[in-house]
Amino acid sequence: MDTSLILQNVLTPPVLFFFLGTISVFLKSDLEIPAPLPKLFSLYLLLAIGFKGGLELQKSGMGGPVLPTVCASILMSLLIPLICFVVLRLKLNVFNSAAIAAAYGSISAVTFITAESFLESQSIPFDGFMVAALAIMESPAIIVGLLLVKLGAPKERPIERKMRWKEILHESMLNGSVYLLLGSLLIGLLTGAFNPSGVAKMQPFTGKIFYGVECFFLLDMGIVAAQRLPSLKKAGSFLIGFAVLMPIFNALIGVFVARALGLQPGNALLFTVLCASASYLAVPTAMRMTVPEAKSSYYISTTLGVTFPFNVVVGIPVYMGLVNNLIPTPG
Amino acid sequence: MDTSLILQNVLTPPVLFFFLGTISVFLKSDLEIPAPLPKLFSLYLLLAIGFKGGLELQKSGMGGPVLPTVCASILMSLLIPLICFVVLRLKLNVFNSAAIAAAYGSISAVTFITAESFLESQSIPFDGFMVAALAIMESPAIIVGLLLVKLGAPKERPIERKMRWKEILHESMLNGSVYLLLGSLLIGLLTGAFNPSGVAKMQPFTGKIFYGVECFFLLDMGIVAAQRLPSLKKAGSFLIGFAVLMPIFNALIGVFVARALGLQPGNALLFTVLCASASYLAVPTAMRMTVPEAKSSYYISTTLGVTFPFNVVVGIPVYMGLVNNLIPTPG
Amino acid sequence: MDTSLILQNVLTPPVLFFFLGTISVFLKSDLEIPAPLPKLFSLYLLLAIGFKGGLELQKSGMGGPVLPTVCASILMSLLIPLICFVVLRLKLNVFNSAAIAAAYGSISAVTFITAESFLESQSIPFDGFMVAALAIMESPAIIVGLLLVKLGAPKERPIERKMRWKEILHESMLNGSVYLLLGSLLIGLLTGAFNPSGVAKMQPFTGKIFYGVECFFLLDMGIVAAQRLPSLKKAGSFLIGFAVLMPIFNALIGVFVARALGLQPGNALLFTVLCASASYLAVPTAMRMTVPEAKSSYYISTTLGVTFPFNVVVGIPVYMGLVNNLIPTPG
Amino acid sequence: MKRLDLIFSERELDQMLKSLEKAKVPGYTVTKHVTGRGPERVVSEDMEFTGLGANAHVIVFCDQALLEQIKIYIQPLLNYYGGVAYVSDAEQL
Amino acid sequence: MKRLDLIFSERELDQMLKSLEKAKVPGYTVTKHVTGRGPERVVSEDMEFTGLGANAHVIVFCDQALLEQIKIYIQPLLNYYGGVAYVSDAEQL
Amino acid sequence: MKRLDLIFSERELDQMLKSLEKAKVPGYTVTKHVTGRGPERVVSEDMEFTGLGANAHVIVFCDQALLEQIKIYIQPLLNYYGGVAYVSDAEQL
Ligand SMILES: Nc1ncnc2c1ncn2[C@@H]1O[C@H](COP(=O)(O)O)[C@@H](O)[C@H]1O
Ligand SMILES: Nc1ncnc2c1ncn2[C@@H]1O[C@H](COP(=O)(O)O)[C@@H](O)[C@H]1O
Ligand SMILES: Nc1ncnc2c1ncn2[C@@H]1O[C@H](COP(=O)(O)O)[C@@H](O)[C@H]1O
Ligand code: NA
Ligand code: NA
Ligand code: NA
Repeated sequence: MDTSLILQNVLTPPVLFFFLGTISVFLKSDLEIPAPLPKLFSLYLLLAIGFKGGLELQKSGMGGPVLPTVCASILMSLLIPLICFVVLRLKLNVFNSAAIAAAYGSISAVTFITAESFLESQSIPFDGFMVAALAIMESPAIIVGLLLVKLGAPKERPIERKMRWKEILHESMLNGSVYLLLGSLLIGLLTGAFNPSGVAKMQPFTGKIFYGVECFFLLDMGIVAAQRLPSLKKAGSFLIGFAVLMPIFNALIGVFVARALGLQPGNALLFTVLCASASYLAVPTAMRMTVPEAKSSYYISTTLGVTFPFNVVVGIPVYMGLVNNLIPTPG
Repeated sequence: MDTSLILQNVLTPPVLFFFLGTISVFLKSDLEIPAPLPKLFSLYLLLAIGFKGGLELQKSGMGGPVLPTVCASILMSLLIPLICFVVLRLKLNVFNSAAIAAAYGSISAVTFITAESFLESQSIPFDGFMVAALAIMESPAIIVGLLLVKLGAPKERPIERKMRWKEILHESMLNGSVYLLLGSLLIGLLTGAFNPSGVAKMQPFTGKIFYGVECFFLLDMGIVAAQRLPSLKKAGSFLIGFAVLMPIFNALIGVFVARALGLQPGNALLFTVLCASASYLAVPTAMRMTVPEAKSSYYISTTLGVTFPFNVVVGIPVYMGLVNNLIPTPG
Repeated sequence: MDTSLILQNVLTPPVLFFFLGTISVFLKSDLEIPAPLPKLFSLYLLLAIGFKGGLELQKSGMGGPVLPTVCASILMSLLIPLICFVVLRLKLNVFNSAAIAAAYGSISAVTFITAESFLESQSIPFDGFMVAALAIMESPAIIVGLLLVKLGAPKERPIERKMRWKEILHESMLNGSVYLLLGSLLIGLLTGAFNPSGVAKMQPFTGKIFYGVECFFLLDMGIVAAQRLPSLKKAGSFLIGFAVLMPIFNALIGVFVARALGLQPGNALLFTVLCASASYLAVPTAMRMTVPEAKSSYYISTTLGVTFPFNVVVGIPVYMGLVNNLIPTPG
Repeated sequence: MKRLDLIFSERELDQMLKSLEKAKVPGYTVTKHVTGRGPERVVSEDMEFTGLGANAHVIVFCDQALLEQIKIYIQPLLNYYGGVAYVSDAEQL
Repeated sequence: MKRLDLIFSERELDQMLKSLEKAKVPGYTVTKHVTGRGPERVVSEDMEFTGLGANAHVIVFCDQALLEQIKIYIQPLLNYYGGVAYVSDAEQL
Repeated sequence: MKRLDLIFSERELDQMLKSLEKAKVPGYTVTKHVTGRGPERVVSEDMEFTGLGANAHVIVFCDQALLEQIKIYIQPLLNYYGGVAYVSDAEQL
């Protein structure tokens, strides 16, 4: 493991602000970013990465590695929850297992952004089309999760709780954050194609101040993540272990798939991070609606309280090390 | 009608984000921009257009077309509510007619901004002093509306509801959004005159990120406008028709006045848009205080649910077509 | 007194927006910046000045005037509350006197920022390390204030209200705004040292849009300050006089200390402003927790309702005049 | 003792509080940004957007005797602008 | 008259209001962003962050007779998703 | 059953909730950002600005028997920092 990479990652403003947030909770400072300010930041970040991704996608087109990568992304977001489910069933009931599995099959946009910032600070190039993979990986895992409930616990549910497919598709595809990301992607695409002057005028907002807002948001993420720790203790050591080891395992699969796809190192890292990250925005809302039997504290504490901090601080540089070691650099 | 202009308008980021918001409501996505974030955007936009308008006004001075345009603006904001009132009285009582008439006599700052963005994307020049017309057209219609109530329904009101003139002037001139716009205009003027270094330092905030915030706000406007539709159905087809045809009629008057004033095409469009747009910020608050008999769902649904979307999507390019056809280009 | 300096100060955007806010209250406009938007601005400003200060500190190092200035700052924040306490005891009880004294010993970050903007508009250079003095002066006065209560009213407090030192240190050092400022300072230092590319990427957020956000925030400060006036009347003329004269007196001490330290005019002004300003963010929260006997309306109305406006509008240019007259310019 | 619950548009909050002060209430508690539906009006969150404001919910704990007094002061406001007022029993803990 | 206090997750607010409308309540008042703890769940402010939303507190003033009707419509929702419902006496001012 | 309404400064919310937990309440509901006036203090929205925070309104539905217990735990807090506590009747729907 490349400890110098970890150190370099830790010394970037986003990660430092994340620590600042975490430490404030441990020291019982009353630093607080009151609602709905975190929502402002997360809406902004989704809008901005979507828009920028759309622009890049418009530039790059759908040729080259784009289509294979997107297909592989979908496959991964179907496969990972199945693996997670099998592991989780060792200790948890069907409902909790399915909900957590869905969260790990889906992705975390903020982890993705932090990985992009890491790549930039390392001057490693990456492609904008990876945002399409990000957008496309949000939903499928939700459907897998619900299928798992349907198949795994057919008798335990009273009749009125029968799945309504329309509702499920709705929750998975039209969740606010999925919708905003996809919509902004599309707008970016259209603007790039038809309104170049609009692109330049958006740039100060979606481009220039992005990094600062990211830092501000990570400050809040640090606070929120640290606040989840008490309910983690209740969840027990099995889940804590799961929340650290599963991302590493998923990342490993991710690296090999990235290698098979022939992705450049930067894109390979982003793909790996998508596999390793877990959703705490889109999935919890979908699960609350469709699997209310699952304990929300389980899937929120693992994803937000353990996996997110782990990925942002240690995971990203470690995965970079994996990419560097396992993928032969071209030329 | 120039459909290519409409298409070009539709493919700009502000209008695309507006659609994104509207569609989210139709698809029942749970995308939401929670209060008070929309307030943040609207305060920002008012502050920024005021400040920039003040700077421009300071540069241009009060000579040339400035004074005649401002005078014509005041006249229009007195005339339009009278015409609207006559039309509305065909179906509605005095209170509702007066309140809606006041809204259509006043203006919508966001429609104005979108028109400016449209002009910029078409590379058509326009002058900053039009912001003065914007600011000055907010209030007079409110007073006309209240006069109409006073004259039209003298006996229907119990004694304690008698108009207090002080209150009315207060509501019309010191409404938060009117006040902020006028105040920022004045600050822009003073800064431009006495503190040039302050101008440069404000520019990244009031200038650079403006377009992005506008898009963000239009996303919310799309949501809010679409949410008004159910209460529109209750309002009935007369009001829906009014909310589409009246702006066109007002725009027509506006174009001819602009022609008489000898305005350049860009300024002519902005003037026309001011005539065609209707207020959903300043006027509703004033009407709620002074004409509580009027149904707020009427004047909010028509202005916000129909006229605003119509103007932003179809109206602006159509009015541009009118300007191009009806005003002979100089030279 | 240099009235032209006062005029130049008054005609900068931050001060003009402050006036706009104040006047809106007097005219009873319903302009409102709803919670938690002011919190957003204040968090942003603290984060940004901390980060920028850290960068500058990293560049300048701890040599030259840095260490003496920091030491003098600590001394001033211990000395000033003692003087204030003696004056306040003439009319007020121990609890109120101690709480107000603590507020005047501590500092106001927004006053500091406004002074920086004033210096920039006058093209007078100043050093980033002064932010370290700002950060370091927030807390000591809180401890002095609590000591004064402990010593001054040992018998008036029931046993259960005995001071818990841990709690006091906690309140003084880990107050949200103190923590954010210090933390951002540290992050700025680390980023400057280890991640130069991060510095450039933060710049649009922490640097470029700063001035505009400052103006927006001062608009709100104007509203809040003016709203405090009614409760000021209850506080009486002694406190109003104190809130104007004490800052001037503290500024005078400050100028002489700055002269003794051999500070350049810009830094001298900032040091003086730190001495003259009073805290309305960190201190009130600490006092509410530890001296609930003190009337919060006293220490909020004086600092926010009188001293802050006085410093921002009149104080800063007057102190600049003092600096110019009392400190011999080098060379 | 009694508990009085008042719900009405935020835009009249200042006037209502002034009336309560005139009636010499011992105290009150205000929750803003409250939405709802009455017999005539729907107050939704986008009202805040247009500046109309949502509803305010005011609670007053006071003696039975004061209720009559309060009623005199606030009834005209409720009649003119709309809003509801309900009373329940309460006692200090 | 009666006062009904309903507290449940914001995510079910729309469904709950629809049920109340079906029961023909004369009106209701909604406070959002409310947090709390029940026998099983803690609803904290960071729930809003994840999009789950906090709790909503709905108050309905209505006649005793309507309560049975309301109960029929909302009990399934409370059972499925959780939440509490309490009734007290109230009278119009 | 009983309904307990507690209103006090947000800054003591954590302490208050801990005390309620010690008294083993079955649940509670919290509304923050509430303003008001008591016999001594006015709590306005600009309090939030200075970081003091506004008031919190805590509702507890519980059995009569628990009230004595709750009182023991929270009375010292109310005495030291201020705040009010009122009890009314309530029954489950
Ligand atoms: N029966 C009711 N129960 C609860 N809240 C009500 C009721 N009727 C009216 N309200 C509230 O009072 C506000 C104003 O009522 P109104 O002026 O009658 O529309 C409504 O927006 C509701 O928030
Ligand atoms: N005994 C109680 N007193 C006050 N509020 C309660 C009580 N029990 C539950 N609640 C509220 O109802 C919400 C949902 O309850 P539950 O579904 O049982 O977790 C909780 O988050 C609390 O806000
Ligand atoms: N009589 C009352 N009715 C309603 N709320 C009250 C009453 N008295 C006090 N309060 C609330 O309790 C808070 C704290 O009260 P106090 O500590 O007495 O100032 C006040 O800010 C009000 O929100
Ligand atoms: Na994943
Ligand atoms: Na108009
Ligand atoms: Na000071």
